[in-house]
Amino acid sequence: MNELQFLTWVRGPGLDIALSIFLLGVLWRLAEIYTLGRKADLAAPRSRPGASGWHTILRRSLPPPGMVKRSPVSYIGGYIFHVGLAIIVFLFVPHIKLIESLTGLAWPGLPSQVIDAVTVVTLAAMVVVLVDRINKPVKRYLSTFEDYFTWTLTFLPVLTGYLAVKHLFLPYTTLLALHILTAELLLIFLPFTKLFHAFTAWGSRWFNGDINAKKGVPV
Amino acid sequence: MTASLEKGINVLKEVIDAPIASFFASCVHCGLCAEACLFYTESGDPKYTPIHKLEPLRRVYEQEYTLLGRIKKRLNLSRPLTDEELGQWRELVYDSCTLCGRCSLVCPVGNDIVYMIRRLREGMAVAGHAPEGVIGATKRTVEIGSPMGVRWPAVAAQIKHIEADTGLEVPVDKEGAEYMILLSSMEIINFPEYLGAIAKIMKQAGKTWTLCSDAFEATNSGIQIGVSDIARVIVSRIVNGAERLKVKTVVSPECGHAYTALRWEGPNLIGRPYTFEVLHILEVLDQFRAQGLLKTEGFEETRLTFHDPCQIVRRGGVIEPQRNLLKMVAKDFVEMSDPGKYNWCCGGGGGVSANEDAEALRLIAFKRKKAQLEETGAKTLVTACANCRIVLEEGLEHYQMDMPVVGLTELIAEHLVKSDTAAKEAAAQGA
Amino acid sequence: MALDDIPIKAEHAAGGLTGNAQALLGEIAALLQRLLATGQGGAIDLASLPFSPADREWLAQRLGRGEVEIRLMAGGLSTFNETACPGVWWVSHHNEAGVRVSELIEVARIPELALAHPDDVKMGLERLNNLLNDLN
Amino acid sequence: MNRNGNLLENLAWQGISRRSFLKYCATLASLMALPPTAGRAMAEALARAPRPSVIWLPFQECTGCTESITRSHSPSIEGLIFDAISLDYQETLMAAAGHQAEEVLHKTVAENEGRFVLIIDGSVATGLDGAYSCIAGRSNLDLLREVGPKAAAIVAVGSCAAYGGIPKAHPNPTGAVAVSDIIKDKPIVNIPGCPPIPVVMTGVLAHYLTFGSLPELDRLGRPRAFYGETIHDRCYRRPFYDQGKFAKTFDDEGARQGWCLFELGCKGPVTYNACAHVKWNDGSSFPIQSGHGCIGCSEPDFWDAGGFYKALSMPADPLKLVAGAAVAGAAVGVAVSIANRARKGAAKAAHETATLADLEK
Repeated sequence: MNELQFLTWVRGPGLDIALSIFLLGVLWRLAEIYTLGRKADLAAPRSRPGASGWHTILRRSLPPPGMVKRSPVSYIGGYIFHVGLAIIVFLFVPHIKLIESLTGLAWPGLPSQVIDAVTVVTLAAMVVVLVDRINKPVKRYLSTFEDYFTWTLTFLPVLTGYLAVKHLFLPYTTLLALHILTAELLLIFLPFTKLFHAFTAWGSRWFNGDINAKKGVPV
Repeated sequence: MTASLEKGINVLKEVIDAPIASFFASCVHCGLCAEACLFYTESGDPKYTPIHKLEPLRRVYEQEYTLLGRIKKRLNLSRPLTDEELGQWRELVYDSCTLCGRCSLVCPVGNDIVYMIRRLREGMAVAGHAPEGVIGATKRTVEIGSPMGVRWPAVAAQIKHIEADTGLEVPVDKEGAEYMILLSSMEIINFPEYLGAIAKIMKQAGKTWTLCSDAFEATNSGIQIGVSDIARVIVSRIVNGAERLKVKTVVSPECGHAYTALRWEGPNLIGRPYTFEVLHILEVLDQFRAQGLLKTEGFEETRLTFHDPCQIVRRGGVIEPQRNLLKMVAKDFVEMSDPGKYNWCCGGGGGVSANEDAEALRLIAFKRKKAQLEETGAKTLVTACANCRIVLEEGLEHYQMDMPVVGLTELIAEHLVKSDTAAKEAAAQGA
Repeated sequence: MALDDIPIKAEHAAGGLTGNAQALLGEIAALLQRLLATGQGGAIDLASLPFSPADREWLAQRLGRGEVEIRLMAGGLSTFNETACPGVWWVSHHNEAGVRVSELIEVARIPELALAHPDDVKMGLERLNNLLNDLN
Repeated sequence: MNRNGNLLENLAWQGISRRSFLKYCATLASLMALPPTAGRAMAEALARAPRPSVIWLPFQECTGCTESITRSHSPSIEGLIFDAISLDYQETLMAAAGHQAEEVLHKTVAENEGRFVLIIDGSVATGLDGAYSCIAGRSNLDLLREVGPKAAAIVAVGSCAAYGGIPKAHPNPTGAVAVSDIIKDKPIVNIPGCPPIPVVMTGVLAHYLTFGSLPELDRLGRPRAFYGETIHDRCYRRPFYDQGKFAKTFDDEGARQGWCLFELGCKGPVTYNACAHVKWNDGSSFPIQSGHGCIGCSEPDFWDAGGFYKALSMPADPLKLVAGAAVAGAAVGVAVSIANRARKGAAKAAHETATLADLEK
């Protein structure tokens, strides 16, 4: 298989397989998780402005007081790489084009110099959070194979995408194919690893907010 | 005795619900919950990371309620939970967790960790892995009526003293009273001033109230040990008493988990909403204040600070009343760092204070409160939970800090205007 | 219809500087120094590196115009324009159709192509001698 | 034409001056990414070069490559390079035909064994023993197997000879393959493109004549000088790509403004060729400049690379499995959900009200 055939495969059957597994996994996992049900809370609720599941979905995106100081790398590194990933994935024009071809939805993208800069920063932030995971006793203690595996799954598409755009180490065609392949691996594993938090974090925040909103505590 | 691993796992299978599934699916092992937990921050030992304390529950969830987990179990790729492992987790689930819920407030993916710990305890307890001290307290509550073994005659004796001291009546089993007052056995033994304070305040407010001779104890060890079936038995006494006396409002005393048990868990334990309202005493006092029924005179001159009891504030939603009330009687009230819903636990909630195994760790964890107190420069510490109060006093003594700990209700009672002045004022208002 | 009538106007990206033009200035300076020291100059092919129209404009402006302009008509027009830095020549080769086929910066006292080759000088001499002979 | 004299004398005889030739060599050197000063060396070497014999064999081809070569710069200064060689066999161009032509071929091969340059355009049909494409009753495959090993070097001109090209496109009924799939032990230069740029070919020949060797090749056997960079890298519309300005249709404002054609399926980013800077038709334009995206014709299997008008980041094929997967995912979800509820129900049914006795073993 030459590189253009490799590229055509990952753009064709590979993408089909990856998206299928992704979609299958997401629907399966969402059903598995959210159909477990929960008991209605019979206690008379107390209401307080700002206390609701929806408020918590938004509020949890901001660090609670004092926490940034306690764990600066988690917050700053975490923000940078999450925001960076969102920018790269959703505001790089070729990606928008892909989403448009799959869903019909499109929006304006950012200049590629901006995407380049964001990518470098994102990669750096990801390396920093990895080092933090290895260095920090709590994170090291909690970490399993899955944590390092999912880090790699997330890091590789960003790295290969950057190398492809910058024509480093390998021919562009090969790198583009590797980029798409690694992104497909990410899609395949996302529903079955902690990466699924991309979907469930919103539900978790809502539950937490809702449970505590009944007590009138804006969490 | 009949505790068993099977019972424990069966109970865990019962309590796992959609929120728990969502929480486990969302955890990214970021470790931020550790930074919110005083057992980790003060000991530096990563095993106290809150989410790690839930490992047994997570494994049951994965093996029972996820397809991949069940396949892994079938293929022997994952080990079933053993009794021994559950035993090892006792220290993490009971000794080093006060159910304070601070971790639930910082988790960036939104996991309500304390919600899960409370449910993990259901399984741990019936598997026979609750700490001895907490089992003892639970037994005494069910068999005698109070975790500290206090029976009605002891209360009756207190009532006599108080009536003699204050010249006020302490009504008992008075049907149709507006408020039914509950006590915690800690108050009956250590802080009898509380009941006197209630008598004075009710008198001034002109409200009818009563004690209930077969439901005077508000505390509920069933909640702390984590067995809903037992908690239901205990809370039913109060519900039955309140319904028998047809009171409008049941007042939870200065005790944190009693409030959680009665206010938030109770209706769910008995499976129906209450026919009465439940308020914390601070809420009642704040209502009186707002209605002008609570009149105080004079001010505390020394610098005061307030310790927010977790179950009343973060886990209970009573946040402003204590501040409104303190302003009535304190000239120099300073907030601790991280006040209100972000407060740090005293280190003795959730059954930890009844658990001798946890004592050493609890004193280490107290370093957080010590630092907070030193930072305020306060001379007196006010709180609104008898359990916090005992734990704080022990901690202060251990670290040789000279600082009196006062209950907020008593503090208010001390500053009530004397009855004749009150009468004058009332007359003046009438004119 | 002339090419210019087609309504496609390529606007050039704002700025559009790649930074290569600036790097070239340093290289030209090095070549000039070598020319002074050893008599041997050199050339830089502007087509061989990523060079935007803006880069070209930038470089041309910085180098400026000197006193000498040489036009060579050989298989199309070639121009050798001395820049404001004597010894640095801006060389453009066009084909017969007038399309620019290459562009160089040459560092030399006189551009190589402008010099007459000894063989060609010989031919010139021959031609002159023939002329003289014819006249005699 | 005096084919035996010195090249420069020949040129002078045609009214082409030394300076014209030097200028041409300088341009050629520049195109081949040789140092600008190499032009002079090249000119000197070319002037003295021996005249190697060249045989041009057409296989499964469309003659587009020949058309392209013969349409190089007027008045064909490249053509003069051909004056430097002895093009002994080229079916389309040669005057001889039939048996005469065949004789020339075999005579040239025999007389120049190990010294001639073999140029091939078109792919090699291997199906039915090569019967899909024959010359004079012999299959291309057979001819290549005979002549190939006797050449000094082989130049595979066009994507068909280099990679199999359009004949090899799915489903490849003739079993078309590249020259390099048949001949393994000769130096082969691939000059892909459909057709390739004329000057690339003359450049390779000039290099061979000047230095007596083939130019530096990349992994795919292409001269690095011409195929070292992608169309995208050297495209004058690249700044628009970087700014995120794209034509969305062939007649929108973006197209009129000359914005990037990526979204219209341009394969410039994955196509290694010199079109964007060498250009076509005497350097006047190239496809993107005339408003159409690059179709990647100089890349292996470009015909099967997912469609000319699909952006590179778009799926190459229609997604066939996704809908089924969604249904399967929902089905698994429902099944797991039912099983979970049953399990939880069973656990609840098995609940024994906990008493104090259940707190201890």
